[in-house]
Amino acid sequence: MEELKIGFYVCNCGTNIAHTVDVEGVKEVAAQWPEVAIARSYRYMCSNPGQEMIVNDIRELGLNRVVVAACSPRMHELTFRNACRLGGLNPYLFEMANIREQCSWVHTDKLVATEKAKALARGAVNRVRHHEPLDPLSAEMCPETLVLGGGIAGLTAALELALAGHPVHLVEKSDRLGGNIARVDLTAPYFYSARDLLADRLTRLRATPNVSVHLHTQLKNLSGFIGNYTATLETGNGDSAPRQKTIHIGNVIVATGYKEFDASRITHYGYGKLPNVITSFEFEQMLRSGRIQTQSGRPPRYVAIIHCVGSRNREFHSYCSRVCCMTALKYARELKSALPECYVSDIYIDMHAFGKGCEDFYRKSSEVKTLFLMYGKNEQPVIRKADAKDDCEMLIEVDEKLSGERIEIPADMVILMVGMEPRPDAGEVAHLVNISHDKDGWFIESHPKLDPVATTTEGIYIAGTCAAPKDIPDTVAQARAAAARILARIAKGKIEIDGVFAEVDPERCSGCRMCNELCPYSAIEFDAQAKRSHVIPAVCKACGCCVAACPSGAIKGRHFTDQQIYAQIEGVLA
Amino acid sequence: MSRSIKIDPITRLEGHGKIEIFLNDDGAVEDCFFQIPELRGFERFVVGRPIEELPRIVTRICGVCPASHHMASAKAVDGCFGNEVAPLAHKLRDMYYHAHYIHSHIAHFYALAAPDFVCGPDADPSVRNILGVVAKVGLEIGKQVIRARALAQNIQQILGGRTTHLVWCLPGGVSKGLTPEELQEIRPMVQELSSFVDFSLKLFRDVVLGNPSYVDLILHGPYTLDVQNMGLVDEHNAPNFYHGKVRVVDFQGQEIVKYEPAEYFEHVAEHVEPWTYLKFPYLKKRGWKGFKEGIDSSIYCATPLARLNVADRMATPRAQEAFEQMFTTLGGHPSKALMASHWARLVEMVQNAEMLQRYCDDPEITSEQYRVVPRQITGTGVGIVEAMRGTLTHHYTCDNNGICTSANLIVGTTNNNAPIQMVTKKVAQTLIQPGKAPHQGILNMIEMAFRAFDPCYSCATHSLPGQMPLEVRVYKGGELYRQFKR
Amino acid sequence: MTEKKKLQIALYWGAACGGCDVAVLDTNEFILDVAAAADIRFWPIAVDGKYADVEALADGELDLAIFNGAVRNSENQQVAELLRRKSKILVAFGSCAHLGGIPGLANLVKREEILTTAYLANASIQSGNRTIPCPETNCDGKKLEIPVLYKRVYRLADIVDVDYFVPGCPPAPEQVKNVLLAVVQGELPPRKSVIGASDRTVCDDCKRSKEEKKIQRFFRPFEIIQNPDRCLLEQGLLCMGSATRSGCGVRCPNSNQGCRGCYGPPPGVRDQGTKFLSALASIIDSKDPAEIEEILSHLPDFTAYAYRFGLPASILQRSHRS
Amino acid sequence: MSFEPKIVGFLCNWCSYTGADLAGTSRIPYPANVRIIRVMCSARIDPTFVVQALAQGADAVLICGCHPGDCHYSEGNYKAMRRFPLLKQLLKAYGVEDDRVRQTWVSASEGQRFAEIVTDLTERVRALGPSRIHPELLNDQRER
Repeated sequence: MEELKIGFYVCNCGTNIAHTVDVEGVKEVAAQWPEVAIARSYRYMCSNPGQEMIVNDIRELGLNRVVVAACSPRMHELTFRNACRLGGLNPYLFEMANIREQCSWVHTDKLVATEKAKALARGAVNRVRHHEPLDPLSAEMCPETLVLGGGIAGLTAALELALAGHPVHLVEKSDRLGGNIARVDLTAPYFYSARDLLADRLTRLRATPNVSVHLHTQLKNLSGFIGNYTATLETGNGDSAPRQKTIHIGNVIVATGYKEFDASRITHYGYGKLPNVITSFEFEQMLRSGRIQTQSGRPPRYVAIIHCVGSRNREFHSYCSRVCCMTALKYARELKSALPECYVSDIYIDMHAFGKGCEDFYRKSSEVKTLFLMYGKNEQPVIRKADAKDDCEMLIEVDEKLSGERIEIPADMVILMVGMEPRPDAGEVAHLVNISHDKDGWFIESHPKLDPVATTTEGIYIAGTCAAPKDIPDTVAQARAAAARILARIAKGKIEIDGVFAEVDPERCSGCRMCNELCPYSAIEFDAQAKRSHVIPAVCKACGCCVAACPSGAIKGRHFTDQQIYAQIEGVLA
Repeated sequence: MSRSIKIDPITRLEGHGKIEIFLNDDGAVEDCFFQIPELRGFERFVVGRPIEELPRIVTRICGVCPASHHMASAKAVDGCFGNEVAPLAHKLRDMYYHAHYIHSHIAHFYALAAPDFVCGPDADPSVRNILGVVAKVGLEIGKQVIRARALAQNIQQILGGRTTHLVWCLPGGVSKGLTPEELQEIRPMVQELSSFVDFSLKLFRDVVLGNPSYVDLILHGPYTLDVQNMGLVDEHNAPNFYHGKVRVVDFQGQEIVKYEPAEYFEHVAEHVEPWTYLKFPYLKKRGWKGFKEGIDSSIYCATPLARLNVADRMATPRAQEAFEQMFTTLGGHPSKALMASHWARLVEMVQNAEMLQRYCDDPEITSEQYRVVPRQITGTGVGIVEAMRGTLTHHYTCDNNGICTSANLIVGTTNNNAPIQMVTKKVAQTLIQPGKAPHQGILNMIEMAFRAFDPCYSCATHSLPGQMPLEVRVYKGGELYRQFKR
Repeated sequence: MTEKKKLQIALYWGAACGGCDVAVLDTNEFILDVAAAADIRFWPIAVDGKYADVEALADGELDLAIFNGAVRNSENQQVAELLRRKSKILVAFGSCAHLGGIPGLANLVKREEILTTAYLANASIQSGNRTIPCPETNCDGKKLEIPVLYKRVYRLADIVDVDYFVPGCPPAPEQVKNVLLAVVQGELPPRKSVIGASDRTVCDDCKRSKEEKKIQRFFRPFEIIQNPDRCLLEQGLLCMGSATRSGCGVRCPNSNQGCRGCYGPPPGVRDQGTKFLSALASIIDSKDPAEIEEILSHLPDFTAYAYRFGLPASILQRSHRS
Repeated sequence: MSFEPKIVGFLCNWCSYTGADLAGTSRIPYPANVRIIRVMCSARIDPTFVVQALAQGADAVLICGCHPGDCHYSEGNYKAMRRFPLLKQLLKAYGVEDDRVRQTWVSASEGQRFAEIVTDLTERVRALGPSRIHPELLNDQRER
């Protein structure tokens, strides 16, 4: 074992640290600790000269361990690891002591703060003695991709990948491709025909050789890790016994979409009881068939459109479904052009018209004769059957916000703008592909702002409305983004795996299988022949649960070893 | 001022035994103390443990008779669960216990007693041990002894899964049964053992009874005490080591009491002296009268001899023959000749061997009803078995969650603590006369007194070679002027 | 092995039960070879020889001293120190010397409680007794001494420097053979090693089937009839095999009883009890604090189980010799 | 001068350590008695760490992880949750007072809460005085 040469650096951080911690004092005491070859202080360790100081010392003094006492490692650990790398030292032979966020910024008494800073520094120095050089591993990347869901998102992503020349397995639960978009007539705000949008995708898809479409098919099992997944698909339309098939893939795009809110859950809208209360999707059907009429077959004279059915409501879903407002305006416009004599009233909470072209679309819609009525959240309008004397099917009572009056309006037809909600099987899917979902059931991205289509499981991506309600352009954008992420991975050929993970010492493992169930990523495999467990580094996220739980001390948590932590405990207490 | 003679260490169960002999100014024995200097506190630290764990804890009281503690404990625990026990379990436990007895008695007889008789009390100390015995009777027999003891251990291993510190007994039965295959393994061992027992008995007759001076030593000499006898008996007053009632008989053969285990504390109490950690049990109803002999003495022996003294007969035919022959030779039943305990052990072994054979032939023994799951916790239990070295009592109580709330143990050897005090003093007085200093012989004579009891603080002498280290230091005016040791 | 110069050996029995010596005896015929290869210079329970003789020896004159039993009183400590001085190699033999053993459970209570229970409180104590044995008594002018009972139980290593550790309660005879052979043939591993045991855990030698583990309910051994083929822990029965060095021959699980850890922690594990705790609690199948408490309520007295043989060896009870 | 306890805090990287950092960036003061050791997840905290800290002179130990349901590793904090009651049982048997070891959940946004927890713990342990495990072990052998 080579003799240790530790370089210790303490940062003033301007005055951020120096004003409460006697930085020089820390430096001097550290210089006395065994194996500390050099101890320095500097105004800003993270600045270029600060980093160069480390680089040079490594080169000139032959340091083989580096400790920086400064801000939080969450701030600059990577910065200094990089400095070590530049100096030719393995970045993991570095340790940081957090004497700013967790010391100088929260304490006022200089003596006390300095003592604590010394303790934290001693902990770091003790710990770094036991650090080991770690190098990233690499694994093969299988270029094939599994796409779950044959809606616009799935189709787009599949096409993107296939056109780039990589095999895609497109899995659709139902008997045909298209998903929800296949149920839509025209789209807001530009009145493109959804039918055309879809048709275009499907024809191009058929033209692409390396997409294999699996209808009536579901994912049954997924094992392995990024670049090396094995998926079991089950196909069966009910009338024949289901067939299972295993495929080898590198990545998965989850594009399982949404389901619309069940309007009958809001009883006072009378959906399912009053014949002419219909949902937006049923109205789309009428539009597609070109026949807008009531049950009795007469064209409606009064049509009311009610927004936020199941959305923005404490009883059902608190979130906004994002597409209903524009769709509602689209209906108003289509009604007016189909039945110019028809009175259309649009009953909304707020008009959400964000996004390209939507505000203009709103303005234009308000020009055609549409009566806009505003109701308050959780004060839904009430629909009742009209009496014989009234010359309409139903009457709707609304507490109108703008006028502040209780208004009663006639209606022959009521269109409920049902919101989006996660599919009932979202939970199962999440479990199958080992990702998580939020309280509403939408799949969670690895970072809501900076990493929207990735998930916490490497190689699993989410696109479209399975992650949250969104319109077609956003959905398509996400589908392409996910595809792009995967293409980049495939282009790299190999995948790099961080050197920090848990490893089982086969000489110590006794096959008790205590750890097997514990890993949230199923990174631990049991070899029944050898009677030993082992960790798949690429799947391991280094949480260390199995390390703490292994009763025979056979599992080592790289960079968080027992030895390192015990040394730190001793250090901070000494 | 009084001078003192120290014999230290003698040997031990819990720590060394130590004898302090105090002489008055004319050199006569003024007083004599036998001290046990260690205590481990089992009675306290089992409190708070789940009651079913106790049989697996108390075995560590003694590693030489762990099964005695395990069985007594198991029975006490059964009591805490309303004594709901699979009948087969009792048979299996008893079967195990007979094997345990044989292993222990063989070791004691050959490693401890035999040297005195086979080599002779006056033989050179350096050869007065098991190796000496082997040298005299031949290496072949020596190996046979080791083999026989190993067989007895194997039988326990097969039955209970372990020899030392078994973990076999659970409330309501035992944790594993005996398979037909295992039984087939055991059968030949049992046969071999019973012929070895016969051989041992013959050896004793030839070597010991064949030699008048030994017979004289047994019958006379200082090795007799006028104290009472205690032992466990079955419904026919035959010795039973695992199960039965405790019978107390005075040295003239009159039954003093015969009680159920649960009644033990009406009949036995323990006296405490400040100079030894070992307590002195006595017959409670008679009260503590000090270390006094006599027909009304409250002190009793619980030794192999005592067990046969309280028995009217043996439980098996060949043992019965041996029993009759022994007491005829001893000049009647009961006997006060402490040294006869060595013989009594052999008689007991005959019964052990015959009982083992009986169980082997019992068609039920390999059935699978070896445990029932108890349905209730009743909270108190007393378990009494005959440890090789005396009646062993475990008394537990537990709360309704089955957590131990108290434990009282009267360990086999403890019963004999008072008699040992007395015989030690007696021997010292006989041998240390005013004027002339004690001679070498005192060491062995005292040692032989001990061996008669095979006190459990000497049970560990069941390892080779069989001598206890003894030393006598004689002081005059505080000055050491002579010392003997070997 | 009789060719070599005879080994000079001493054996001593501290706060122990004698089972360790029986384990030596259980090597059967092998014991005769040992007797042939070694001079047993001190074995109070067996052979001629006394403290005085040991004191008379030159320091290091003994080749090997085997100490079994824990250190409970002043006498144990004196002899431990004496043997350490006189012997080249000192072996802590058996669970008590190695870890404190079952007598170490006494460390859960105060010495005073032990004395009170044994001499004043118990059911069969002579009524009205006020006497408790004490180190020094004066019996009308005669001074009588007995060793001082310490406040707590110590491992041998807490008292003196130990060269090797032989685990087990008692050590398995086969292992005893191996150890004695290693000594006689001078084939010992580096000092401070545990000898006569494996580096894996009991599970490695246990024949029972093992699956992924999730515990919904714990059972006390009397509550169910054990399945002889399946991992005891998976049946909800406490078994410490996974946190215990192997070498015993799986004695207890083979008797349908959970392992109690007498062989001590495997290499690299600092504290057998807390390590087992960590593993055991992790596989409890619940995410609800109340339910977890409920499941644990079927597991009374966990501490005395997790440290059945090693309380004095636990991190919180190791005496820090400086 | 009054007794100042030494407290070792084991904090998970994603929620609690970040929460502690937030207390810093928000300049929320708290007593300097706690020394924080970072682990990736509260599930990494082997109860042995806790007893080791106590044995090496810590007067108290604080364990913090993400709130149940929010674990970065989805379920790690549940493992910590399962171990804790058993650990408490064990420490009780050793006579370690209840207040000396605390496990609680601190999210990345709860800087204020973290400061309050440390303040409260420090005050309670000040009141308890130094942990007694240590001296007890030392002065016994010579005890007569």
